[in-house]
Amino acid sequence: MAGLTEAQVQDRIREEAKKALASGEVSAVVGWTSTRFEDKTKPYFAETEAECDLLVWNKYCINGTGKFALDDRYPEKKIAIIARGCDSRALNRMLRDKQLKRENLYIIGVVCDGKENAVCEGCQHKNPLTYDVLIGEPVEEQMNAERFKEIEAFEKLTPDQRYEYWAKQYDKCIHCYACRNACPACNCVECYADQYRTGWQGKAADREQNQVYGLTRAFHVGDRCIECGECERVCPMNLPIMRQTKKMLKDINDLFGDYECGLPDDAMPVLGTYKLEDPDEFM
Amino acid sequence: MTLAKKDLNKALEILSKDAVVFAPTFDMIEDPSEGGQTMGEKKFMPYKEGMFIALDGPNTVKPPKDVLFPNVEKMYRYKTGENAEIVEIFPEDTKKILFGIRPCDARSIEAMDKVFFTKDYVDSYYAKRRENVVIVSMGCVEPERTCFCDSMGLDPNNAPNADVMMNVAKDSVDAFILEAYTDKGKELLEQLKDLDGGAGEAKRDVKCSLQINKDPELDKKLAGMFEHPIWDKITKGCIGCGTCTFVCPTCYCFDIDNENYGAEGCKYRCWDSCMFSDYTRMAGGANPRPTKKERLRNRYMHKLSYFNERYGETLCVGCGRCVANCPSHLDISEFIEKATAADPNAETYTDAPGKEA
Amino acid sequence: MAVDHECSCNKNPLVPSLCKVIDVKQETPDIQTYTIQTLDGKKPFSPLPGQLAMISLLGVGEAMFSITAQGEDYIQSAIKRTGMLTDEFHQMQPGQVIGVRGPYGNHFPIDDLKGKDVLFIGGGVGIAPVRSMIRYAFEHREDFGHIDILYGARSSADICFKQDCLEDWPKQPDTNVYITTDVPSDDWDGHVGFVPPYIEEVGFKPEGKKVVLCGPPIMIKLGSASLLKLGFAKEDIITTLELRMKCGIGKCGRCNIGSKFVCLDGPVFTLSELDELPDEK
Amino acid sequence: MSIKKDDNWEPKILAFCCNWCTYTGADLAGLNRMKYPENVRTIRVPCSSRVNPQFILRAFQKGADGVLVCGCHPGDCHYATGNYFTRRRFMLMQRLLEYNGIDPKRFQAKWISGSEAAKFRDTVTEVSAQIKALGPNTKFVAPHYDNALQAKEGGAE
Repeated sequence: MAGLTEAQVQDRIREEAKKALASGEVSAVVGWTSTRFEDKTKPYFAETEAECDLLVWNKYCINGTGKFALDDRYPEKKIAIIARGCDSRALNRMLRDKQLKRENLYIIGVVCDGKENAVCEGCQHKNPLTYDVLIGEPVEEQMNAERFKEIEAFEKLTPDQRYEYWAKQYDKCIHCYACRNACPACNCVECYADQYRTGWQGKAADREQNQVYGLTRAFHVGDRCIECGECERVCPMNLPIMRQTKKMLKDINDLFGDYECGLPDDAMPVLGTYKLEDPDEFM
Repeated sequence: MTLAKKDLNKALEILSKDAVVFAPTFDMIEDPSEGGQTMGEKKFMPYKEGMFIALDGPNTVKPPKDVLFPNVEKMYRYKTGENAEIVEIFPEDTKKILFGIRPCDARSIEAMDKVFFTKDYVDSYYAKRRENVVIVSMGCVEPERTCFCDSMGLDPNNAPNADVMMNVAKDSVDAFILEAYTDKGKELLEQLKDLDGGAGEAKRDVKCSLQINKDPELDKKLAGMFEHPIWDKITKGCIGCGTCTFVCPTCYCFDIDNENYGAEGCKYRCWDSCMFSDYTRMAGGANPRPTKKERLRNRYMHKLSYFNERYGETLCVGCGRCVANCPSHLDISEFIEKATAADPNAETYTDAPGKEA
Repeated sequence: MAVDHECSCNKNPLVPSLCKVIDVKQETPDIQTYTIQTLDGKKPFSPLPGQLAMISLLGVGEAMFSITAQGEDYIQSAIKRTGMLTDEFHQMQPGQVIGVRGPYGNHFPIDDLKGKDVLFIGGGVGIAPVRSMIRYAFEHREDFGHIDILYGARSSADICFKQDCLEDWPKQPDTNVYITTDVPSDDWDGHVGFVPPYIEEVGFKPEGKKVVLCGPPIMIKLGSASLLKLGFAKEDIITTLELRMKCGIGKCGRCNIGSKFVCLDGPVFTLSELDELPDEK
Repeated sequence: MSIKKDDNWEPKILAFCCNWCTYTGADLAGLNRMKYPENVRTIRVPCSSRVNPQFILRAFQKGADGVLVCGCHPGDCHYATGNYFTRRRFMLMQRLLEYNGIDPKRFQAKWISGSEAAKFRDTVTEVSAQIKALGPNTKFVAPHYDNALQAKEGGAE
């Protein structure tokens, strides 16, 4: 890769993290640190200068960092987030949804070279889109011509095949809500699924309740999905969760024009707005 | 007795004549859009003819606990209104064999037995299922990199509470040595006597890949560390999902809820997770464990300290499932080491080397 | 304060038996007392003072409530309207069929209290569990020394068990009753102020006296601070706790404080016992 | 798996009708003694955009064979813009359900004004006939607990 080596980026991250903490405006820097396994890193809050030296940058930095900005919605100090392209889009998502204030964030953008994560192959935004300081030279972005390839293949099946497939997938779900907790679009103050006394979502992990959960979540985040793939990565039962949300995105692109989320513009989510000239099928 | 590897399916065939045999296998899911089947998760499934049995390799994602303590257990059905009534629902009365569960999972059943059978009340549903279950435990063949059961006081080669213990033979990788530990086990081996290849010696020299440094008195040490600053640090990366609790073989907490069908309904209990906000929230909104820090602390303390105090053993069996599946790659074994090394009276805590206050 | 629970090996402890509500009494705008009998008119079970019952409204849900009183053929529970389930409870009419299981938990240490002076302190609906002990004490009046009852409510309208607090208990021999409300009102000529300062104002003497205390968490906290200031020992202050409970038999996991389960080892603890437990209440 | 076709079978159809138009339209149809299939259950909603996608899912789970959402014509919304949101929402919902195996005829949306009693009758008649042709819905249906119990027998999963 042109520009900085992995080790150089890591040094720069530590340097910027220390600088941020030294400024006194930042309470912690969220990045990645090593684990006992070489091929795994974990999210890490560096709160002292010495802890900044534990931050790492390598191809296994796959956890999203953006969502941690929501841990404290009313912080006394800023929180610094080390953000790859997807993390910056996650932050944009939450800023757009008015869950975060920009002035509470200090974003250390890092140009990403793709990680050991399946979703990175189709990444359209390796450069952070929003940042206070940028590490690395911006690279040329690749449009992913196969963005909806998987969806198109799946659409070709018969309705019964599709239903059977999803029913079996939802049978596996264990209701751990990891997809929700990792998703930057799942940023409601209180999730409908936690308000189970209202009867929206039953607690049993059976097919019926899992279908409600799966489709409700897909529909709720479908028009705000930034395609970071965290939901699929975190799922312990390996459900193809993106196959639902991407279907929503595909239809949105087909019906309402080119659409991508998490960009630093003020575009409303598709379902939060309308156009008079929208197609009408209900006449 | 000695059982040749090639006779494994034959053996399960015999056993499944009068019992449901749960064995580790890979679940397949049809995905015609990607050209056929995709390999699903490894899990315990009822034996069907010709099923591939995966005794070696990594452990199942979900523990076998749902055979004894199902994800959803119907408790009773009821009618409301004028004709109100309550009718208890009993678990099915079929014999089940848990075949090839690892010693860590066998130990987890021992822990669940303590919970559901002791301390004044016997849980009828669990008891009913438990008496019908025969445990055939398989000694670890190749431990995963996340396995640390021997550091938690277990032997990956032997499960003392199993009905039958099964190991690879010392002199042949193509044979298993089966030994009955209980009467139930003897009965089971009796059924397989036609396949017996004679006496043999079991290979019992497997060691866990992860050797961790654990204070033997960690439970007592942790009891004094409730307010320790280490909790702030180690819980920061948690995203608050329930993965660790649902893949844990010893997590037994449940919730009770009902489902209505008009004027009838059914009360069921289902797995619950201490990592959810709803778990301890009371009517009116007060919550004694408001953030992930309190929740994760409670989970770790329960596994490593509270349970020792109440039932005299550690609840973590070192199976490594939570280590392998945590979305944030948090690691209870790492916590055990950190807590072992930590100064229980420290005012501050940092991960940075040489800076321990 | 451990207690032997009846062995329930022969009966499924998680399945309630059907009972009916024979009387509903509106105590305050948001508290109702229900008198509960089995369908054939018997007492569901005989709880000791301070024990709990799991009451379920079929099809809606179930929750743990303290048993505030009992008679020959009934038990009583006072329920405050705080959430969805209790809203539904407040819709109940006499004749309503409910499910009841129990009794659960330990009880007030009757043997320790016998022969001693007792100070009962209640705040809001927290008087409900305390009342079971007060009633026991009055039924066995000769076993106990001097009795003080201090009760605080938000306003005069919110005084629970008005007949008991204002009429019956003050008439009992060797008994003083102190009632206070948080806010003044035209129809209230009694004391106005919060419970903790009132405790200090009355200045109870700690010698030979045990305290039974229940109320909202903040009142328990500040109230016990006031008692400690007056010289009471932690062993002599007995309180009863409430956490979210589901099973009632120490299995489902959620009501733990440290290694203790409130539904099984509690709800009654002395302050010195609570000191041993993690601060997570 | 096949379902035996019962000729006397009548579908259960749930219609969410906007208070300001379709509900009045249905009323008018009744006043005019128009005949339409009685297998339609109407739920009055303040606006078609009040209908949460979860309502539709729940309707199928609880045994509806078809769901119909009816609102005012675009531009005529009592709250000015509600039905524009309905339009986007249910175009996507219909596709998502189809993607999950539900025939798009089982979930339809239509604009019917307060004066279009005949359109209400025709729509309901048509939808009813379409769903009758499709047969009972078997997808997303929650099993009754007795069945659930039997299905669970055999242990794990």
